[in-house]
Amino acid sequence: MQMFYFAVAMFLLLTLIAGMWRIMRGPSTADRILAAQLFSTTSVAIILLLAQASDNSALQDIALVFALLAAVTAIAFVQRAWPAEEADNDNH
Amino acid sequence: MTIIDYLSIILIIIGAFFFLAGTLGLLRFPDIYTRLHALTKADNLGLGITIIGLMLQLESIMAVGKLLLIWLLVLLSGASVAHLIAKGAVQRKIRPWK
Amino acid sequence: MSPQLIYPLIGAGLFSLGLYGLIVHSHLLRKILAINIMGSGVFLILVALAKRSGEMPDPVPHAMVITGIVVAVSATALALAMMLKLHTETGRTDLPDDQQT
Amino acid sequence: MEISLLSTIFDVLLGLSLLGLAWSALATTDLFKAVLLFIAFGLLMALVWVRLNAPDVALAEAAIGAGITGALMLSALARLNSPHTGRAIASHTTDPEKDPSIQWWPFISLVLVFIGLAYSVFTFSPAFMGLQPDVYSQLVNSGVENPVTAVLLNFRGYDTLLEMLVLFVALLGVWSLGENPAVKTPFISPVLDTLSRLLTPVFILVAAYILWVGAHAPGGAFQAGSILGAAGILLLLSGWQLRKDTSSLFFRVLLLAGPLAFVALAAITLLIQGQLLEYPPAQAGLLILILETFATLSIGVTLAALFLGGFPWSKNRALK
Repeated sequence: MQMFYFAVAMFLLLTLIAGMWRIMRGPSTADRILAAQLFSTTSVAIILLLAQASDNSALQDIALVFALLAAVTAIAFVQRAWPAEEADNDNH
Repeated sequence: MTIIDYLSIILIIIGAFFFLAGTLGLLRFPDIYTRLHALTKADNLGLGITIIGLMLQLESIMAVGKLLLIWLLVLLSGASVAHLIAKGAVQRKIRPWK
Repeated sequence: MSPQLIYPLIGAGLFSLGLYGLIVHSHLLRKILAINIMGSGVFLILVALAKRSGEMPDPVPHAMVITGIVVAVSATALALAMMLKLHTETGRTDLPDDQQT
Repeated sequence: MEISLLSTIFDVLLGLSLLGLAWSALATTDLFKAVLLFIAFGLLMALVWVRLNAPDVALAEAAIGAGITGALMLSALARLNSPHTGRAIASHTTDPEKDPSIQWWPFISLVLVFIGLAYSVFTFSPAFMGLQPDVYSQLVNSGVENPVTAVLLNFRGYDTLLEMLVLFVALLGVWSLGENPAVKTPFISPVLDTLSRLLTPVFILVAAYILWVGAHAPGGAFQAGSILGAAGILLLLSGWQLRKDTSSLFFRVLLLAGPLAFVALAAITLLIQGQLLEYPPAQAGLLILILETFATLSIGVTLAALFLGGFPWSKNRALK
């Protein structure tokens, strides 16, 4: 079982690394924030799986703090840092 | 391995699949609205299913409640952030993909 | 390779990267980011070396790093405030060169 | 595959993505992108602390990296671009004078620095106990069961005392730079309003839980204080304001509660025990809990005030 949890955590880490591409590329600032949001949700899952793999229930508290604070960065972006006009340069 | 173990393995694999779907959506979908939808729906569901899979392995009620709280918090903030970003994008007249 | 070796190497890499960024960039926000990355490298080396004592890591470096993280965030806040003050006073976001003044 | 091989691959991947994030955060010309890459870097750091058996550090990094640093930097970036300064928006989100080519002299000397650091890391002896046996042998006298809390609040209590003062001095520095900027908060969406109303009690509850659990499991004053600070930032972002007639005294007392409690206890222990911050083992647990409670409140209020970024009780503002 321990092996299995670890393998899934690794798989999630890989999807997270793939999500880094969206932060790099954008194109809009909001897209980058979305990718950061993906980082925090996936990290919650990775930490919970690692907690189960190492049988250390204290790690669940870290996931709890992550989940609690997931929204703060995105809200700071929406309320403060989002430019009022943004070039619509999505070229899909 | 008991039946419970198999059940949680299946659930966690389904959860990981939803995470993969969410990431693929974030990478492949053409505009911010569709990406928002991929991310907040697929990832929150994936986390939920993973958490149910993990809950089956826990002994104490306290820990089960903690995992449930984690999921609820992620759902709450995910939904609110999705709304705020979509609304902001509409206000900034970012065109939806056609 | 054990985590005791991988992470100190990564930490050394982060420290060098941050120091490079601190030297070559003139924009103050980028300097602040670079200092934070350097700090993370140092924390990483400290905590990774604390793991050498086995299953129960040495708690003293952990305590140092926790205080370090909180001090780093407050120093970052102060540095950002000074950068913004410089920007509202002079309109620039970098420090003047000695030759120019 | 063995579990050790799998975990090694995990560590290498995590470490390389940290380096990649740090590199691109420093290399990009788009400041917004740089800040976001740095936030993602902080999130991954929390995973590293989990891997390194440092859950206390992971908790602090989760609270600060995920919540506070990001909000601080994003709001500083927004003020850098704000139209009040009379500059066009685009001119400061990118850094035009950045030359994309590598500057060779710094680069070569930093490669040498890296080689030196890596060499010294490799030559450390692989097994070294450090202060770990001393801490664990004295843990019974410390009043708590979590060794990190014991080090922070008992064995090295004066470090924490001085650290509280560092926080306070940083806040004084920010205040000395002027009053807090008038942020024109945009329309507060009812969704955000409801979210902040729902989350604030949970924030306070979790902070109290982390503070309490710090006695025997990962947690403690710094982590709980950071969570409180994040709650304050969330409230400020959702447009909450102090009422004009609110006395500033309450907040000033909260800001100073932690350092004052520390200094008072230091003075008392110096008089009674003859040693600075040396608690009698029987009462140590209670004393640490009291200290941590005051420290948590002070750290939370200080972090929120740092986010506000200026002296909040200016006289001319109050007259308006």
